[in-house]
Amino acid sequence: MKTVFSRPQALTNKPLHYCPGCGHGIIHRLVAEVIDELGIREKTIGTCPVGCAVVANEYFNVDMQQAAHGRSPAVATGIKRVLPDRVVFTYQGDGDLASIGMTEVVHAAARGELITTIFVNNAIYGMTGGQMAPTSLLGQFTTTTPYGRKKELQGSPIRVAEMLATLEGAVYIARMSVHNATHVMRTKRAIKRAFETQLEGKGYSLVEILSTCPTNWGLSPVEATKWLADNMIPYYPLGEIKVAAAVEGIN
Amino acid sequence: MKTVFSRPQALTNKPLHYCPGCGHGIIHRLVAEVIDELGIREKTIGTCPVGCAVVANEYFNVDMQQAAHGRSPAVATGIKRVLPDRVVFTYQGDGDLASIGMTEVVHAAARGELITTIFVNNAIYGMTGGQMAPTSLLGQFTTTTPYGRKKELQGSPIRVAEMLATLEGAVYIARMSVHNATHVMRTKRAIKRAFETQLEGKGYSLVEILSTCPTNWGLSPVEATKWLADNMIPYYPLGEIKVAAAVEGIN
Amino acid sequence: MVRKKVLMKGNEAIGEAAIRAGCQAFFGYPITPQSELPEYLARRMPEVDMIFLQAESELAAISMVYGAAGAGARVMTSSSSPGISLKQEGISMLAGADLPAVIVNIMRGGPGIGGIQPSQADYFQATRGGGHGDYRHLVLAPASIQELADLTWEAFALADQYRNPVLILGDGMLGQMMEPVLLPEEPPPLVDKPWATTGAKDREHNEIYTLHMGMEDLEKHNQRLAKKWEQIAREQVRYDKFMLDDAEIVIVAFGIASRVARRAIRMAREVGIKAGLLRPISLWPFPTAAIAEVAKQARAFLVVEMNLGQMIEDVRLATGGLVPVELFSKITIVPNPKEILQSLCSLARRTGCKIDEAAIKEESA
Amino acid sequence: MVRKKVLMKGNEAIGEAAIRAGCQAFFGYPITPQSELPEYLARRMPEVDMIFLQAESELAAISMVYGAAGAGARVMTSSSSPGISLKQEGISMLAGADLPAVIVNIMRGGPGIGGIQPSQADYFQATRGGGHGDYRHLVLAPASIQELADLTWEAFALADQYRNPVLILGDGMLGQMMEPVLLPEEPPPLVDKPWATTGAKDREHNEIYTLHMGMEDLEKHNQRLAKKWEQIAREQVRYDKFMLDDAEIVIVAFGIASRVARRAIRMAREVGIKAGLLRPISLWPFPTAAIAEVAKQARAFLVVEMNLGQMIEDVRLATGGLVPVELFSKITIVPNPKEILQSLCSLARRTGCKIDEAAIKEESA
Amino acid sequence: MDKKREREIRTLLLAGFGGQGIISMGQFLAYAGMLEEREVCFVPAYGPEMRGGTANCLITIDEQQIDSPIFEQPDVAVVMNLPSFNRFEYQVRSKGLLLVNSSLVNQPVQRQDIEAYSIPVNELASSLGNIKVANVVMIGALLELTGIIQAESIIDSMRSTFSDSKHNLLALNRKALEKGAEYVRYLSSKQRLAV
Amino acid sequence: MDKKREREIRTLLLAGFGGQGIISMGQFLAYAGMLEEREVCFVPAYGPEMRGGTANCLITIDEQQIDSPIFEQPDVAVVMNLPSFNRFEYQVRSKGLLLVNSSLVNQPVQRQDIEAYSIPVNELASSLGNIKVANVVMIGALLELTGIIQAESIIDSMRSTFSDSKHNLLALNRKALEKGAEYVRYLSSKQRLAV
Amino acid sequence: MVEMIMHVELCKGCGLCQATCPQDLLSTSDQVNSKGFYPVVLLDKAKCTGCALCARMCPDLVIEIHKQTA
Amino acid sequence: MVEMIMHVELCKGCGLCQATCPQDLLSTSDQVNSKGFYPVVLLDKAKCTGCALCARMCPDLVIEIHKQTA
Ligand SMILES: Cc1ncc(C[n+]2csc(CCOP(=O)(O)OP(=O)(O)O)c2C)c(N)n1
Ligand SMILES: Cc1ncc(C[n+]2csc(CCOP(=O)(O)OP(=O)(O)O)c2C)c(N)n1
Ligand code: SF4
Ligand code: SF4
Ligand code: SF4
Ligand code: SF4
Ligand code: SF4
Ligand code: SF4
Ligand SMILES: [Mg+2]
Ligand SMILES: [Mg+2]
Repeated sequence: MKTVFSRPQALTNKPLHYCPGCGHGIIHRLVAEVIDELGIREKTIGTCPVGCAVVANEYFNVDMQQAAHGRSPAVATGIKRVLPDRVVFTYQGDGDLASIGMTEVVHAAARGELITTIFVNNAIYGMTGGQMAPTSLLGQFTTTTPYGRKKELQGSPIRVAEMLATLEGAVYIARMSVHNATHVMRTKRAIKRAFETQLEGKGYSLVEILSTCPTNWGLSPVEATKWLADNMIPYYPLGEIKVAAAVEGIN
Repeated sequence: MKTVFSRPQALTNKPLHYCPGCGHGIIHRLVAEVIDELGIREKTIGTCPVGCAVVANEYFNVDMQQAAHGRSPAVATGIKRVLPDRVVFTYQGDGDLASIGMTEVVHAAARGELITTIFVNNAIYGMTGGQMAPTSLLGQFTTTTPYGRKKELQGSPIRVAEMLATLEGAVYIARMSVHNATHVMRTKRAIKRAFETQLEGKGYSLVEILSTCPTNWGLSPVEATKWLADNMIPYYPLGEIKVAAAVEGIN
Repeated sequence: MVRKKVLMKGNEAIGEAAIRAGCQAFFGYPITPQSELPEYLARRMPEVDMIFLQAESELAAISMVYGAAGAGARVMTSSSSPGISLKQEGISMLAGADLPAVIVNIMRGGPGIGGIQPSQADYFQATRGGGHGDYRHLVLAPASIQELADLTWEAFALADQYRNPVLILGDGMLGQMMEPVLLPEEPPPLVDKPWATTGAKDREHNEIYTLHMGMEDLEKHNQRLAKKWEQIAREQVRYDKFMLDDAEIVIVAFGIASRVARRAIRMAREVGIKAGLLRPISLWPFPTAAIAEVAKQARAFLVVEMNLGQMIEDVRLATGGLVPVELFSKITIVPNPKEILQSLCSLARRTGCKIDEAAIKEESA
Repeated sequence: MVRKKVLMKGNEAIGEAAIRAGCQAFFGYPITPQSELPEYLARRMPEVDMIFLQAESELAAISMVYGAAGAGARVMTSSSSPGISLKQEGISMLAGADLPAVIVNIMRGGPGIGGIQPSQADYFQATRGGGHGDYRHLVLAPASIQELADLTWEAFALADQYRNPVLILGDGMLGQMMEPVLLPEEPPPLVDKPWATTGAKDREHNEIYTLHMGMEDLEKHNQRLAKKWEQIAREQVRYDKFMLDDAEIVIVAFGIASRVARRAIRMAREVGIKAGLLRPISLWPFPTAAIAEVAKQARAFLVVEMNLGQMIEDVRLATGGLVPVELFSKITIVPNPKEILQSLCSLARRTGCKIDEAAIKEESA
Repeated sequence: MDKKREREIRTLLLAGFGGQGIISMGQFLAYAGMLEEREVCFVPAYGPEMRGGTANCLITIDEQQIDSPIFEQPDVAVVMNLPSFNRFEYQVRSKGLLLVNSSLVNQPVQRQDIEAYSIPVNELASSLGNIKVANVVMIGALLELTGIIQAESIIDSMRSTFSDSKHNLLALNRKALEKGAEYVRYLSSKQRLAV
Repeated sequence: MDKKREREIRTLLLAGFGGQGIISMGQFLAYAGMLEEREVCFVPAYGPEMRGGTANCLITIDEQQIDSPIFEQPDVAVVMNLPSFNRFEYQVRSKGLLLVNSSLVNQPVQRQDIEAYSIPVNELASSLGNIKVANVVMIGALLELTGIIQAESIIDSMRSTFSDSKHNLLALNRKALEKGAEYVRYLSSKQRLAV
Repeated sequence: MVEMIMHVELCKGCGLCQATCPQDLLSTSDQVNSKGFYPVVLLDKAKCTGCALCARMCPDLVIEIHKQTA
Repeated sequence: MVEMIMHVELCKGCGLCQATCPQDLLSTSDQVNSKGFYPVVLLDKAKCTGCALCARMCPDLVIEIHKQTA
């Protein structure tokens, strides 16, 4: 018998608490699969965001630290600087990374910190019940944009990947999506490349992943994947946004 | 007698405390001249950074607020939102804006906040005695990079103008310099355009100004202008980095 | 029009009371268990042509408050414990710049991320100033939704009156629970703000600042602020008494804990214990004199708080060693009246207070 | 090799002592009057193959400390008052996650931007926890450069011993002044950190966390932490006595203020006043018992602090109303021995302490 | 109906899972109490455990000022699903009242010192053509058994809180209240009362 | 020289403007005191007022543990420029000592209750070929007048703190110390002592 | 031969697998699991190609797939 | 005719004006001002074109320039 698909080693057996159909579950699994495939489970340390994934420490079967809201890149920097031969990643939501934690991610990227960020962009604050995120789309209804997000009042959503790509220290920046199986597989390849970028000491790497929050979007999980494809992808183009020359050889 | 050049109305009579040859003095004057020329002295409100310009409230003859370190764009947002018909500007150093205050400037820009930022990039922390700024150049000696700034340790300097230009709400972004009289005049034109962008309600505007800190660079004022031209300009290209379509008509 | 009671959630009552107090702008960042407040205002502020803005962080929110307050607006922010920690530098700035603003802390359990259950563990932070430097701000601790609304309204008035930030301190349960409330109608009178940065038209330019370079300048500035705080301390002490007239044991408790304490006191009275409650409404200024007065007659104090014992220091400072002051502490669990009753019984026995042991037996039978 | 004294600036002595205490990483952000500390370490840490990193802010610095501490390193950060306010959420995180770390606050005047003159106005913040939730950390207050070095060294040992943050609290003058110092040589013994996140090799994965979802979980967690802090409070009280044996008036002062107080006491002795000094070295835990003991014999206390009166609360809590406790307060000015002497004289007269009025006359003649 | 117990009923606990209308059931009761000029207090359990999990809330309705908004042993517990039944059966105070949604709970009540009623509210609601009013059916039963609130006050509270577009639902809700009341009248005519 | 006063000298204030070597003058004194196994304490005035403005520092040298690192009325004040002279002339304690850099201060000392010396240290230093050692010349004068520290200890302190490349400057500094001492010896042979 | 193991107790009935299966082989059970969700079921084992697309979309690691090695 | 007013008390002697003047008309005084700086002086009034480049570079608003209207 050959195992085609099973629970990765880098996840614990704990059932996930995420809502039905939530993208976090898929993304957790992808990160764990990559860790398994690279054989780095025993030398990987991750950070949890404040957000729905705050208890990711219970799911990832690697050493984990919960960071204060938005500070994951700084926490990861602290870890990586004292343990330079370990693999360090941050797992962050769009509120965590693009709102309160913007300074930290920009500076980790600018420093070319040898860490990898998994950035889950679900265009909303999931954990706190559906408030606007910096990545919420224009017109999107959230509990803090009850009349729809308006450019004049709340400004336009931030394209994090493109913004960070302007920094020299950020050498691998990709935007992927988990709304269907094909893109799930692409996302996994990007995550792998990001970790490899770190393993080869090239610089900072980040994969932005468009993900669903069926609960706070008020949609069924299947509708949510469609909403993502129809609304998010046009504003957030997918692909490898930046592959610095140094990284091009990898993979 | 026609006055060719005299102290602008928008400056008080208080002598500036800046070190001999410091760029802050020139930039203060330019901002004041623009305020005078636009006839907006009585409806302009500015914010002081924490940095050498912390007491700019004593120099600008307009209403001023001292903001906490890095928070000027948020303070300015607070002012502008409650007084939408006033002209609001922030005056910030590179430590203030690009280090501790990165989140606030990115978000003010992303929101397209109708404020103008005068961003004084002197590649160093002036007030605190010459520590590294996020904009310090590779190889630059500062009190916290006594062996020279190294890419592997401290990362590469951040090009703030280019980074912010990726944001939709930022509609006028320029980088200028005050190392010689020609550029001083160009800088003034850019500052004026930035204020006009605000006056016409187009969006967020920012002028990054390369400036000197003779004291902490350990150079004479004249040497400092040369150092700026030789070292900073090659890394920080001058010009109007972004003029959104909406702004193109202006001036 | 007859004013009618409405049933409201605590967080929403704060929001509506703020609007009726003439709040012109709200800047905040979501956090459980107070997100209903920004959410409510996100809906309501545009309806009344006022500003609601979700800030990028608590640091930004408090700085927006600073800017708007400096520009003369009535302004508010809210958060819960970790978010309030992030606002400490900003609160110190507001206090140092004599700026009026209303800050709401709907506390949850800590330290760190902690949890989202109700707690009162930010008492020290609120009353001693978690930020740097000497500064004080009013701390108002409501115990019902009605009081939440009333004190929110008053907070705006007090902030303007003294040019000082005012903190509303509630816990997660107060934020989430619903009670009938009669909402305020008229805003507190507007006060002149000639110091505000509104544009230097027909006057000298105004400056809002907290830097005082010279040693003597800063000293003088601090002494002036100290005078203001002394005045507030004289004028704004608030507290409530319950069954204190003949009380041998005095419970001191605020907020939600005081509600449970009232219940425990009624139960205690049924078993012959003369218990009463002194409920501080202003935590700063603390009702020190009132407690000192009560201490003359009481045999013992029981401080009931949802933390490891913080307000107890203020009670001890007020009683000055006259009578034993004991602690009943839960940290992130709203205490149970029965447990408090047990503590009261034990304390009554140990301090020779009246107690009807027969009734207790009967009760537990 | 004979250990030799060197003349060092306070800020640099902290840096060198940290290196000798085996500090593996420093993360900080510049701020006057402590920037010489990061600057010193920027030079020295690379020489000893250790990490110096200038963080993008105080928030980032304390979070880097959290990460590195969680990964098992001996780690330090430093700042001055406004920057320490910004670290409050992070300090609460460290305490909640049982992480050892050393934090230095070289205080300046506040509130807000304030000034850069020395001050002791962050006493409340330091001892009560400016951050949210119940937590405690050791607060060590040196009064000389030698003690600055010694206590820095010890701070690392204590942080590891208790898995708790330790704060060194000094003022701007201590940071800037120079005195001879004998530097520590050997680092405190390394302790095992099986909980550290170093990679889950040959063991279960480790987790550093502060979220405790369930109400009971969080309560239990807090109770466990409380036990630890009670233990520290029992084991780590430090203070110094000066001319206390026959003292009728006891000055309580810490840090630089205590140095000036000593001088005032010598002057007071010359005019027949039996004055003495109790100098808390650990501000938390506070030497409550020692002060209570002294209070039995003293006629009056004078608390000398460079703030509006903060430590005085702890002194009053310790003396429990037994004797008058008065305040001598400067906020951002190091007090002058003569002024303190005047306060001592006045207090002595009012409390019927011995005083040689003739000598005073002579002195002022 | 025991008039003495009626006076004693101040505290109610409602529990079930999210989506069963537990919170709105509680809010209608509190609102109606307010309309009757009584003192009321409503406390939801909040937090992450709400997500897809159980929902419950506490209501106090009293003639005098309400002290503690929480209580450990409610006078009445209404349990709308099995986990709630398991969790709360033993919390009701002795001689208190337990209402069980027997459509989802098929276990017998063990306690002998309380009064318990099993009411198949899902089926009863379905019989009205809308399973969503199962919670209202339960309120109807509760009011009939305790008299704590007038049914009409519940309708008034709905009128005050429903948006205009939902006002046409008032008739259905009135029927649901009546259905619940009717069922317990039928029950009490036949069911053993375990007091 | 009055031996009694010598023993009484514990506290020194040095003042001038930035660039005159005020701070290093103070540090050499403190360092030398340490080498002589005395208790020493050095306090710089810091902050923005330093920028281009005045620089000053306080030094205490004592046989016993030093209490207060600051003091209001120094036993000795050394003023290197006019603003410092104006600011500090009246701070020196009665019967204390005031050393004035007469190269930059051309005002007469008003106080009669102190001992004052005017020393043209800039010219004296120039005569050695290096105006930068004006501060060291002043130390020389100070040591000669007070005996508070051995001149050789100052040289030792320089040896310990100078980088290797600057060790060749030690001879010049020794000469500067001697120059200052010589000048006050010459002065005291002729100048009125206003004690 | 494809062997599919369904950890039904983990299934939240989100339907993402179902929407993904190219063979349309997945359906929802009419029996709730212990968490109160209607878990997914494989309708026709024989038709399953073992492509694992369903598993890749599943956020809850419900689906495990093994193949008989030829 | 160009009239140049020098607010010498504001001058910090930084030399930026001097380095800028296309006519090389500016020099440093040998007398310190009250702040201790050696202020700038205009050497040859007649040659000054009033181009104001010096003033534009001056950080301290020392230089004021007026021109005789023709
Ligand atoms: C300092 C602080 N501020 C705010 C919060 C409240 N909070 C918790 S999660 C969150 C945002 C979560 O959104 P996101 O990062 O997008 O993650 P998601 O839940 O969507 O995965 C916020 C604001 C907090 N816990 N701490
Ligand atoms: C919260 C806080 N952190 C740090 C400081 C110390 N500080 C004052 S100014 C400054 C940086 C100034 O550099 P920059 O913004 O580049 O301005 P410049 O002085 O160069 O014009 C710093 C870190 C402070 N005052 N407050
Ligand atoms: S709230 Fe949204 S992001 Fe959070 S677990 Fe549920 S679906 Fe996922
Ligand atoms: S330190 Fe630098 S930036 Fe600050 S005033 Fe002096 S020259 Fe200007
Ligand atoms: S493995 Fe492929 S064919 Fe089989 S059920 Fe899953 S998606 Fe369908
Ligand atoms: S995707 Fe997973 S959780 Fe969702 S229905 Fe399918 S098996 Fe169940
Ligand atoms: S105005 Fe022009 S020509 Fe005249 S001095 Fe200035 S720079 Fe020279
Ligand atoms: S530029 Fe201004 S300050 Fe500098 S030397 Fe010329 S006049 Fe003086
Ligand atoms: Mg999100
Ligand atoms: Mg700078």
